[in-house]
Amino acid sequence: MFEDGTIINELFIERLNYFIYVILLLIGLHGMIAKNNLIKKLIGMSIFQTAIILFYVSVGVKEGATIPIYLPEHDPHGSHASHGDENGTDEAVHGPVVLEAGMVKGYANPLPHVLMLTAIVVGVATLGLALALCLRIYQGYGTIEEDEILAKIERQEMRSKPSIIVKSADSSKSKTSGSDKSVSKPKVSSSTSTKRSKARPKAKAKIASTATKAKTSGAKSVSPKPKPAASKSTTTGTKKSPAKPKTAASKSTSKPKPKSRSKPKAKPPARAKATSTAKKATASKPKPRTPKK
Amino acid sequence: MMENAIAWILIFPLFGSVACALLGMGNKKICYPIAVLSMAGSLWGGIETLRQVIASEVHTVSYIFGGWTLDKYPRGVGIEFHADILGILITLVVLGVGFIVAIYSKLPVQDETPNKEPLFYTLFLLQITGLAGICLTGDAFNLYVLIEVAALTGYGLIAMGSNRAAAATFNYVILGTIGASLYLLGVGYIYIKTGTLNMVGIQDVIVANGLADSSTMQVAFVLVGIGILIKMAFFPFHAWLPNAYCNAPTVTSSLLAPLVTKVMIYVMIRMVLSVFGVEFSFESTMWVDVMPWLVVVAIICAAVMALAQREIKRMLAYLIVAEVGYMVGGVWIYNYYGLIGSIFHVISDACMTLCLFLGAGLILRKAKTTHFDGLRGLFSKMPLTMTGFFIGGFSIIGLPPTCGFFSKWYLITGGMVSQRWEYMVVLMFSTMVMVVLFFRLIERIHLAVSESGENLGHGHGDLGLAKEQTRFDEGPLSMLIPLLLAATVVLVVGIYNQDIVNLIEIFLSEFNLPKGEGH
Amino acid sequence: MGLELFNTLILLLLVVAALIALRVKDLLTASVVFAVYSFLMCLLWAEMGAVDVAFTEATVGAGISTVVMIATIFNLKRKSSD
Amino acid sequence: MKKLSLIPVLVVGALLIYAADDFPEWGSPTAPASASPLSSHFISNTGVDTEVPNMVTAVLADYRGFDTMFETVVVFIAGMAVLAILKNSSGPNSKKKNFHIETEPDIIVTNTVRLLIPVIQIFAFYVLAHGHVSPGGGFQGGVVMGASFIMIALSWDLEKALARFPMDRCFIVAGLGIVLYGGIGLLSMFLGGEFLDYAELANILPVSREMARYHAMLGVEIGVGLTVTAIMFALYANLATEGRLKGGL
Repeated sequence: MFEDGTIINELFIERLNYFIYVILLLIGLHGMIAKNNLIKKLIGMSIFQTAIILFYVSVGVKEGATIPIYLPEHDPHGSHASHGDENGTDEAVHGPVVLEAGMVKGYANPLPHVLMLTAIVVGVATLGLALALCLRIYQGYGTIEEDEILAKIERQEMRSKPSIIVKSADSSKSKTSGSDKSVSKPKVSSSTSTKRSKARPKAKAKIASTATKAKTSGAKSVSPKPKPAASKSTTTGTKKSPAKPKTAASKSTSKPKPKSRSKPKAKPPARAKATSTAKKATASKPKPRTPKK
Repeated sequence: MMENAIAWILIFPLFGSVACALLGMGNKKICYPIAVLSMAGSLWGGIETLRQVIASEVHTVSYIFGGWTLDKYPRGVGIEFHADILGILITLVVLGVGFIVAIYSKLPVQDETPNKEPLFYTLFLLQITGLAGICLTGDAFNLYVLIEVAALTGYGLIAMGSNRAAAATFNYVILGTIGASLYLLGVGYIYIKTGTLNMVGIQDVIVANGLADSSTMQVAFVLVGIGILIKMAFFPFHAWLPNAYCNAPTVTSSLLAPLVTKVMIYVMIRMVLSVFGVEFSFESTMWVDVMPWLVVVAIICAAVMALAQREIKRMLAYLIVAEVGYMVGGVWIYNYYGLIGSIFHVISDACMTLCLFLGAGLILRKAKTTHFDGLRGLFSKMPLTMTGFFIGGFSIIGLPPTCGFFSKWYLITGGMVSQRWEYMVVLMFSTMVMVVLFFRLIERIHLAVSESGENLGHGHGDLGLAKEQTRFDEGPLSMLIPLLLAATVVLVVGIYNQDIVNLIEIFLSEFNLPKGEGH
Repeated sequence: MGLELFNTLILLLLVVAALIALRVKDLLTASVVFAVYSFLMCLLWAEMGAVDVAFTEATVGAGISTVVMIATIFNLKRKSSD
Repeated sequence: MKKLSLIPVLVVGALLIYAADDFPEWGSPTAPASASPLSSHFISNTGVDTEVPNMVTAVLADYRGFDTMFETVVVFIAGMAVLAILKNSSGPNSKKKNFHIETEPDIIVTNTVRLLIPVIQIFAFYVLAHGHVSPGGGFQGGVVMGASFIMIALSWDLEKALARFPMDRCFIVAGLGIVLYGGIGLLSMFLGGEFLDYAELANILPVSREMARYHAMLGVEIGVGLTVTAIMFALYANLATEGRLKGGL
């Protein structure tokens, strides 16, 4: 059906709106799926939603019709006023009348417009919420690039693993965190992250500078689960995961623990204080860290 | 008051949430009673509506907002609430789960999201409003708005957790928006062909105009279907679910995990049966041929992933993905018994998932971890919690007399009758996986066996367990009672399964579904 | 006929604006281009007779969305990797 | 990998183009969407049912008023969720505000804004109240109103805007908007109709049933306007300052 010339003709000339709406929708969808920057994803999302709205509005178009507001001759109050002045009969007071079928053709269909008003509102609400999430993510990870966020989350979980394992009194065997992770990773993002990890060397310097930040949040994820055996535990923990650089990681996780243990339900400010000491302790160390993958 | 019971279902939580937002600013403590009371009121409305639905002759209650009644105005002018037996059953599940979680929420909310109680309860109640509305509404576009209400509150509730939760929520936002937008687009395609948005009206126009072969309607079906599948975390689209539910605050995950996916499955059943119609959905599309195989892949992948997890919440999240596969399969094997099984499984899965997540919340509170290695010997420490937790677990496995057994029974019957052997095999396989999962847990929790297989006894004495670990130490009552309540519900639904199945049969009797072999 | 030409022109500009908004590496530029996109959309809808929708899009899409987005980018990094 | 993401995009695209073939003729008045009893009822009977000349407003606030109530709720949720996400959240990576230069607000800008703001706010009221007759309504009016507060924040600073519209008052106003909307619905329910059946308000208002709908719609639009005004400003204030409500753009 696609090679049929008339279809193409129809699509491009008569139904340009439908065609462009598909194009915009695809641009938006591609932006949402493939873009790496979170704000870019949101712009894609907005384009996607606007494209759908364009479709609905196109549905409501009627050839030769005016906007869905009554013309003066149909206006319930306009006619009411003029008639009332002229003869003042009872019928005139009840000015509005049901429009005839011929007149109905003269007005555009109001229903799609109403639906789209609601859709626009929902769109802006989603946008606002997602922007707040971006801010929150930036606070936690110091970046809004999806691959970097995933890398940081991965490192954090690697680091917080030992402290969980030690929860049991005896030393239990460490488990494969890698397989866990690859399973649990969101599909959309995992595709980009594998690609990105090859381009890591360029970003290494950046990681070194942001590593302190990552560490602080790593400590944060540990702190809600305090455990008596914490200080002993970190050493066993680092032993368990061989791929990890020992010195920096063990130091950084063991440092904030005593503080955070003392107040398990510390509020963010208090936690931030605990983490700042960790930053101090590790800031001078060079980071020969490479992603595990 | 009585005739408006169906409206009160939504009015209670709606006004309750606003009251939480307004009054909660002055006094945070007032939010919890408001939430519990409005849930109780809403539950009353639900039960009253169920009574009305059963009492009515056509077994539906139709309520049109704004007084645009059918006798004076065409159908679809106003927005209709169309409660049939299925809708009101699922609504009751939503309200019941909401009520139990509301009771449960007191302490975890205080501890996990300090100073945010008013915000939390506002979003909590609006979430219930959205979900209950989804179950009741009879208008395709209103359904979209309510889906967005439920989704946005869900984003807010999940993102209240850690930074990790925020990152997970962002993925959820993107995928959720794609899903909802595709649904909206599908509704647009329906509208362009039928000119109405009322679900009953759409069905009438499809039948009257013979739209079954229209390519627009076919595409509309695909768009609506994919949108809903994304929202329900069906396997290839499940990416948002595990991370979001694991990192969410306790109460959030125990509210969202039992409800969101199940309600979306209900939406799918509703779309298939009463919007597009049985003939259109099963005869005119290729979904019947394709979906069972996708379900097979979905269940196997989800079960294997669940097996790989070492953390209770994450494991449960993958179990949910597998359970979604069951229910979707039950619909698409296109069989009377399969559908009974699907619908009954929606109900029982909500109950047992609630049970498990409430239990996991208590474990997290007491043991400070939900990682498998932190659970040894917990049974002697908190026997009631663990009993409740494992009643949920047994139900997931499908042991009688829990409700999970009966729903699985119907699903398997459906597979057998329609000769979908692949579906049956995969059900058996995932049951095996769940047996392994839960008995591994039981071993750890009950018998206190260490990783190396060395038996440490029942947690007595000094066999590897410190003194404080063996002390009887249950969680707070405000959390324990809801858990036990949920466990009782699992058993009660199991024992009285015949009554529920009878109701479902009344609902399904008006559809022309094959009861015998083939299709 | 003139109106149709206008319509076509806007539709093509929309595609261009959408592509630029997604391709440009500076987020601030991207959000401003996105505002342009929204405003073009608003013009298109007004031309198609959906005045209320156009009004809403003008206030929300081209107005509030852009302001809120720029306010957020102010707190984030301005450069994007793609 | 980026190529891989093209696959779903292209699949969706092929699907949509495939369906476009079957669409009714562009702009045809006989297309199902335009010729359905629903659409013709809205066009022909809005005047009789509600006496509102703007059909979109009538359909929005009355025929489909239930949708619009939840639309308002969605806006409210967005505000609450943004507050929930950003409250007490400032982490180690919060943007350092050391580049903040203490300058007086620009005199030209502030004076222009001083002149503009009353006009904008009056226009917002006009849009809201005149939505029955001309394009506009509660949502648009609310956004314009909220924009006027954002303008204050942009030209002076956020403190000045917050002094006029403090954050907790924002949420009270937002909540009141929903209470107003739902309250009108509830009131009409107590007067014997269904939820949101505004016609029943004729029992307590000295007008006909149709005009009761007309006036109730105004009340409802005011409710929408209140919520939207407050939340739009709250969104801006929270997002510009990462929830701290200090400094900002």
